[in-house]
Amino acid sequence: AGCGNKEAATTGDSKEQGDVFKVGVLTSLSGAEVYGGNITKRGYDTWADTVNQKGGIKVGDKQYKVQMFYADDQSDPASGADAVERMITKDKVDFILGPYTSGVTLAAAPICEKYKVPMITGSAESPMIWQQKFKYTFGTIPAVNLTASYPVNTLVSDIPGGAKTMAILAVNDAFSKAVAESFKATAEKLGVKVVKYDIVPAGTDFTPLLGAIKGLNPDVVAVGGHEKEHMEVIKSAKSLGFLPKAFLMHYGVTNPDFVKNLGKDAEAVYGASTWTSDLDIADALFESSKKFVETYKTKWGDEPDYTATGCTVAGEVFGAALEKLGAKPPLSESDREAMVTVLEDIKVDTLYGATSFAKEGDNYHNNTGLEGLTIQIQGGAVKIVGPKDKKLAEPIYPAPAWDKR
Amino acid sequence: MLLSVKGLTHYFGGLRAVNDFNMEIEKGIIQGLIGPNGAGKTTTFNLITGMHVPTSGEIIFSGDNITGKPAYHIAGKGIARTFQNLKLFSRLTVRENIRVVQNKQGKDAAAEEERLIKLFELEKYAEYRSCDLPYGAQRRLEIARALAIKPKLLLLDEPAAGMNPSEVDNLSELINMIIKEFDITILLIEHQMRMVMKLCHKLTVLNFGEVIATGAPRDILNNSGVVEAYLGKGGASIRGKRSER
Amino acid sequence: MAKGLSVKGLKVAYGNIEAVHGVSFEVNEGEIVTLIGANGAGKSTILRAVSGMIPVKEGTVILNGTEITSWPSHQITGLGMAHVPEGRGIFTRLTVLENLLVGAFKRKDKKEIDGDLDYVLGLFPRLNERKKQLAGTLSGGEQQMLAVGRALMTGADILLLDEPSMGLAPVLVESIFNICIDIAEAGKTILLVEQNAAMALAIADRGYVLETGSIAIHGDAEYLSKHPDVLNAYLGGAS
Amino acid sequence: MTKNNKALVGLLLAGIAMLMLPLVISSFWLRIVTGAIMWVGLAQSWNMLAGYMGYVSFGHGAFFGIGAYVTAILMAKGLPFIGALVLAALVTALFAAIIGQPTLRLQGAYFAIATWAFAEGIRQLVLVLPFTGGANGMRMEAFLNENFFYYSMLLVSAAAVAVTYFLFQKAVFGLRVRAIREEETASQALGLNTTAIKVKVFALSALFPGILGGVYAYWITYIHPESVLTPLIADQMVVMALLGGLGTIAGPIVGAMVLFLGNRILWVMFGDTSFYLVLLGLAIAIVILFLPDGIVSLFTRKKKTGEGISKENVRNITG
Amino acid sequence: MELLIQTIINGLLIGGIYITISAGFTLCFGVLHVIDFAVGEWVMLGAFITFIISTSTHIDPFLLLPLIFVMFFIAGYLLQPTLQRVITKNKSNALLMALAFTFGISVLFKGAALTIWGFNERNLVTILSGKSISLLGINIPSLRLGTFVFAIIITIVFLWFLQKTRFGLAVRAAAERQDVAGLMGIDSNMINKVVYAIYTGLTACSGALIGAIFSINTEMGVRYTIFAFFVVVAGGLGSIEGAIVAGILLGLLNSFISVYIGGQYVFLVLFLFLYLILLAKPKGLLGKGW
Ligand SMILES: Nc1ncnc2c1ncn2[C@@H]1O[C@H](COP(=O)(O)OP(=O)(O)OP(=O)(O)O)[C@@H](O)[C@H]1O
Ligand SMILES: Nc1ncnc2c1ncn2[C@@H]1O[C@H](COP(=O)(O)OP(=O)(O)OP(=O)(O)O)[C@@H](O)[C@H]1O
Ligand SMILES: CC(C)C[C@H](N)C(=O)O
Ligand SMILES: [Mg+2]
Ligand SMILES: [Mg+2]
Repeated sequence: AGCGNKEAATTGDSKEQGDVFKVGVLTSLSGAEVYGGNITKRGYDTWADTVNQKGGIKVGDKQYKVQMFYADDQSDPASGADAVERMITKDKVDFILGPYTSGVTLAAAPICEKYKVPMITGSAESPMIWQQKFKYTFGTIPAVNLTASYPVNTLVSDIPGGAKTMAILAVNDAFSKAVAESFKATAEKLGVKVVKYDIVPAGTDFTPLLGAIKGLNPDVVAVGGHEKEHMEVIKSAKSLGFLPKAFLMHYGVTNPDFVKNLGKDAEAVYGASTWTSDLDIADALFESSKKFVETYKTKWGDEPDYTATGCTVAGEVFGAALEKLGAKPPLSESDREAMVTVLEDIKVDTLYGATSFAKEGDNYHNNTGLEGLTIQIQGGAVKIVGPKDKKLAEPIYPAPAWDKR
Repeated sequence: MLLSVKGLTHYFGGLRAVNDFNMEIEKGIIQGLIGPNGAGKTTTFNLITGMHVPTSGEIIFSGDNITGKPAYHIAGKGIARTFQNLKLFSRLTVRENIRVVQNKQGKDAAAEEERLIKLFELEKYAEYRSCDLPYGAQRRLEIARALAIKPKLLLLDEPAAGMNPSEVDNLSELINMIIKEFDITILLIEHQMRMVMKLCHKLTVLNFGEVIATGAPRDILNNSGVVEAYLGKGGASIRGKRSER
Repeated sequence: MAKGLSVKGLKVAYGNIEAVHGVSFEVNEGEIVTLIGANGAGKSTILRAVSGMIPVKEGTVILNGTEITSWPSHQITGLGMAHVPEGRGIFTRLTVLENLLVGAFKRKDKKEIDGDLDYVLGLFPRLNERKKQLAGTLSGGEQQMLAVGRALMTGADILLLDEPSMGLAPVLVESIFNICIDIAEAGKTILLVEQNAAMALAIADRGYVLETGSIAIHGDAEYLSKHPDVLNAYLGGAS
Repeated sequence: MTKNNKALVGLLLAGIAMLMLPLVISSFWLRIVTGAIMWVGLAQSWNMLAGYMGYVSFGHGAFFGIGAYVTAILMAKGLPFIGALVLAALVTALFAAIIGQPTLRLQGAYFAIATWAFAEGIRQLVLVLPFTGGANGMRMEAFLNENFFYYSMLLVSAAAVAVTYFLFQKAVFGLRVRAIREEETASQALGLNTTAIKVKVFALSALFPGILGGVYAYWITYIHPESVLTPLIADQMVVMALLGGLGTIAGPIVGAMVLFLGNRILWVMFGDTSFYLVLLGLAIAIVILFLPDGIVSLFTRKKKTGEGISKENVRNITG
Repeated sequence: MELLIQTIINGLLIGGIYITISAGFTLCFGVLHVIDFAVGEWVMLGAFITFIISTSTHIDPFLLLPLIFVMFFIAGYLLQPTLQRVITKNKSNALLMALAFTFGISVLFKGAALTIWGFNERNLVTILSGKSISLLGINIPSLRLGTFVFAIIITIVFLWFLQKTRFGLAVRAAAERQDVAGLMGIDSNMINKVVYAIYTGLTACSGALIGAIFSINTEMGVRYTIFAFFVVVAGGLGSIEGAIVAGILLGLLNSFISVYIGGQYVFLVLFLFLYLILLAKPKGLLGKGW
């Protein structure tokens, strides 16, 4: 590693060429998306450390450890492209664990095409990525438009006397907007009246908007955004003395910081996810998702959310593909090409659930094996409350008053 | 008439700085504009050159009505000026200060540039940045720069301020020479009577924005109103500390 | 030497260029001393160095027995020195009245400040009319009055005046010089830089003639005003 | 004269070296250098306006973004790259001329913030317009030829530098621009149509960023408001030009190279931590603290002591 | 009707937040003439330090404000001479170079905060958090009201200090010409340090309040830099009265656009507005800026 890249903590001493799989990790370690960038990094590191602890990825009769190479995309697509180029040409990585944001993914993917290096992102979830049909890019998290419909379904159809009206707010970024669009489409399909729909630029103060929404008195206030905006919406609403029957959000609610910072105010907030730490799913590497949660928690102090887990699973999928492929490091160009075929056909049962990638259509190379989950914060924890056949707790609706928690 | 100003009035907010000002300037002479501090002399210059738009009144230059026209347009018509608080292009050299305002470039312009530098005794500073020149040289440069646009009318705002009597005399000679060499007309604001008397063919006296006298320098010198408002008793009134001892 | 200003071997440079090359002079208490010289001779530079506006390269400046060489100007002011700088240096965004009050910043004697204010506004009725006007919109001459008035407000014992008559109408030039005499008679000390050398020498006790950064001639005012070189170079010949 | 010849030979050699570069460095470093060269062009364009005319713009990132978006939109409509780029360049410059007219009446910090406000306005507009892809941005068919982009960026940035040199340093036009910087009222009073000159300079200083934005879009293949319309672009132009030396031709070149390559080198070395930001920020602050006239003053100053200081010398160098 | 009043109140209170960030900033500009690029980072640091002290001592952030002010006052007082060195060392572009210097400082602060405190979101809880005063169906969020009061108090104190006190007069004189101010006995170096220190102290306090109202993270600076610039410039650089007017106007605009035009356009309209204000009022809304 000529450029002074640090190895993952438990990589051990296997440094010789051909002894290890070199893995490039591209994510946002500075800039606007530093939060999620670090969450993804934790997910990837959890995989690498565990694999290495277990002796490595098994290829044929030998085990190969993985060596991680990190590059910060500075939350900027151009820097992301530079970073991929660097990891591929200088560090000679065998494959890449993809970026946190969809924007960087879109700029990095062409470079992967150019060098024929496969990339799996454990986090990017803009549907736009999959419409581009990049041959070498895969994703373990289903695109938002596939997951956001679940909680709306739960709120409207599963709960007796469910929601009739909904106000939708979102931040104008690719991810959050897609969430809002999906909320809206599902709601309208189910006959819910959308009383307000507003996609606001990042950095907006939500108070005036919530003041207006309060007057409309909707059953549900649905928000597309990130942990920061979600926190602000709750704080604003509370300070206006406003409480709809339910708050619905997407990514960010499952983020430990959400509950940690809001405490009781976070109670009863709905969210969408594909995975929670409550699930108990068998896994080859960690034995079970419960064990994974434990490992993660001892390592980082927080519970993993579905993004971190998606990232760990991205690593597992690569591992599974390599075992199947049976190619030794370093991977040749034809190995890598073959790997794409393996990935396209792969079906692995991971701690995330059944994972497989679409071979065609608008979700090309996205993980379509998974179903969405409706989650709700109950007693400070993320509980699965829908869909019916998967729920582990009863949904609370309407939410208890601010001062009755 | 090269320039005629009719009923010029200008207000700054509620303050009337120039009031129904009338003046005519014949071609080829040096006309003086004098008056107490704050009388409105500089303001008049600003109005003529288009830096302010007058509240009312008319300015006719060479038969054109230039009232309210943009400054660069008026300069193009042939009116150049200097400023009471020097406004040189500080970080440009002396040579560049002249070159930059010449409207045609080329051999002739280069020759003209040389000539101005020589005439104004700026040779040894030619490559200096203008802000590094001694004050007197800066004053000369301002005049040279104004001449570089080949004006028909040159407005000088206190060109001799901060000069000692010998320097004032030198400058007076220079201005006398300019009027011959360049075929122009000059309107001069100056408080140094030594220069005014030496140069001006005609004087206009301003007080509180209004003309209080106009005529030949000699007559003005004896006008009691002007003496009281502006001239005072001359050095004679100074008690002279030294002689008292 | 007890009271007054004494400068020895003063050298001042702008960057690498030395503008004043070892100048010595003194101004005794109650004296008016004038510094004359052509444009660019270094007069203003000397005043700036004395009052701490620019650093001294070499030499000493002693005020009332205290060495103040290269002190920051606000400390020098505290010892009772005021400087009307070249180019007036009025505070354009303050009103006329505020400018005058800034002059009295260091003073605590409220009553006397009021007295001085009346005095200054009486000296320059124009300023009295324009008390509330922003100083930046004053005419050139009005600004000059303000600069002198502000220096008077400092209540300093020693004044450095850099061309106080510049840009003033003849009638006001007279009053400025008369004011100088009044001040000196009140026991204060004046170092006067003037282009109007004839008038300056008329009111001064002594004078120094500066040529390109060095003192060429010095002596009492009468001597200088008759000195042929001075006559020729600074008084415009025999006038 | 010999000095001039030496400089010319030096320039020629540097030029040849630049042309040969792709043969000798790795594709990764070629990418980095391509980025650095792009920033040279951007910083130099900003320098035309701020360094020579004294108008500090915080909104020049907008022109980069406009160039990028127009190129992307036209290419999506089926135009070939070159055609789209030419049109984008024209649109950007025209746009700048129109917006410049009123904006350039403002002075100092007000101008700076007005340009910034207008740039932010553009970003917000792109977010809501129907044909820009909004927050999703736009993706273009990838053309993965590193050399092509290297030479394109080199060409455009070299043109920006050449224009600065010939128009702003050598021609009377440049003198007039500098006269405006020094004394705008006096320039007017002496016959310069300052409004016309200012608008021309503004349009010119927007033209190159517009073109560079277009090339960038095609190079990176994906643009969105956060990448091509972020205020950070203008901020970096400003800091690069100032770091190198404002109002000089070498300043923005050196500043852009140092800051961009410095960022990338620190990033390569400390890329997995945010610590590189600490070093980067510290480096910027320290350079400015000790070289307040920019990095190029380091070289001019050396020259001065070497030749002994006469009054003239000092003036020539700083002038 | 209720909505209208609620919208006005929300707007005024947002205005209060903006004024808190800008009051010190505009004073700093008015005296030092430097645009401090790191203004957002002072906000961020203030928020973080308050969070850390408040969570470890369990003292309410409001009670910590004096301490925060003092801490950051000292920090600014110590940093200013370095900034001053940049200003005085450079001849032709001093203020621009100072700006670039503060850009470096802002990168440094951001990097340091990220390295030390990591990327997590924080939430600062105060005694007023989540509370509101309700009157005839209108809700006034207490925390925001507290911030508004804070903003009004500091701006009034500033105005009084600058316009009515001897020292304030000295500050205004030094703001214009430090050399001549020196001749009047004014120690402008000291004034510079004190003004900068007041600015950093106040801005840090505003960070504590903002952190309580919104949330705290290392990237939060950028968002507030934007508002600080907006208010300070629209109000007229260096004009405190202007900042009050601009802050309130910005807050009201923000609130009204959100409610009556659509949140989607909030910044588009705001920036357009700022641009038009500048074209119409080139020295700020009250025409009193530098
Ligand atoms: N922008 C302005 N706002 C308000 N008043 C102004 C403005 N400019 C000038 N004045 C006032 O208008 C009057 C005329 O000023 P002007 O500069 O024309 O005087 P002047 O005759 O040139 O005096 P001086 O001989 O002292 O230079 C003065 O009383 C001045 O205070
Ligand atoms: N800020 C400065 N930077 C560089 N050189 C300067 C500066 N100020 C003055 N000089 C130079 O120092 C020398 C002395 O200037 P100074 O202003 O002291 O002269 P002066 O005697 O006051 O002249 P004047 O009668 O014009 O006021 C001159 O050569 C001048 O060019
Ligand atoms: C939450 C987002 C900023 C990240 C998201 N996973 C994406 O697709 O970009
Ligand atoms: Mg005048
Ligand atoms: Mg002088």
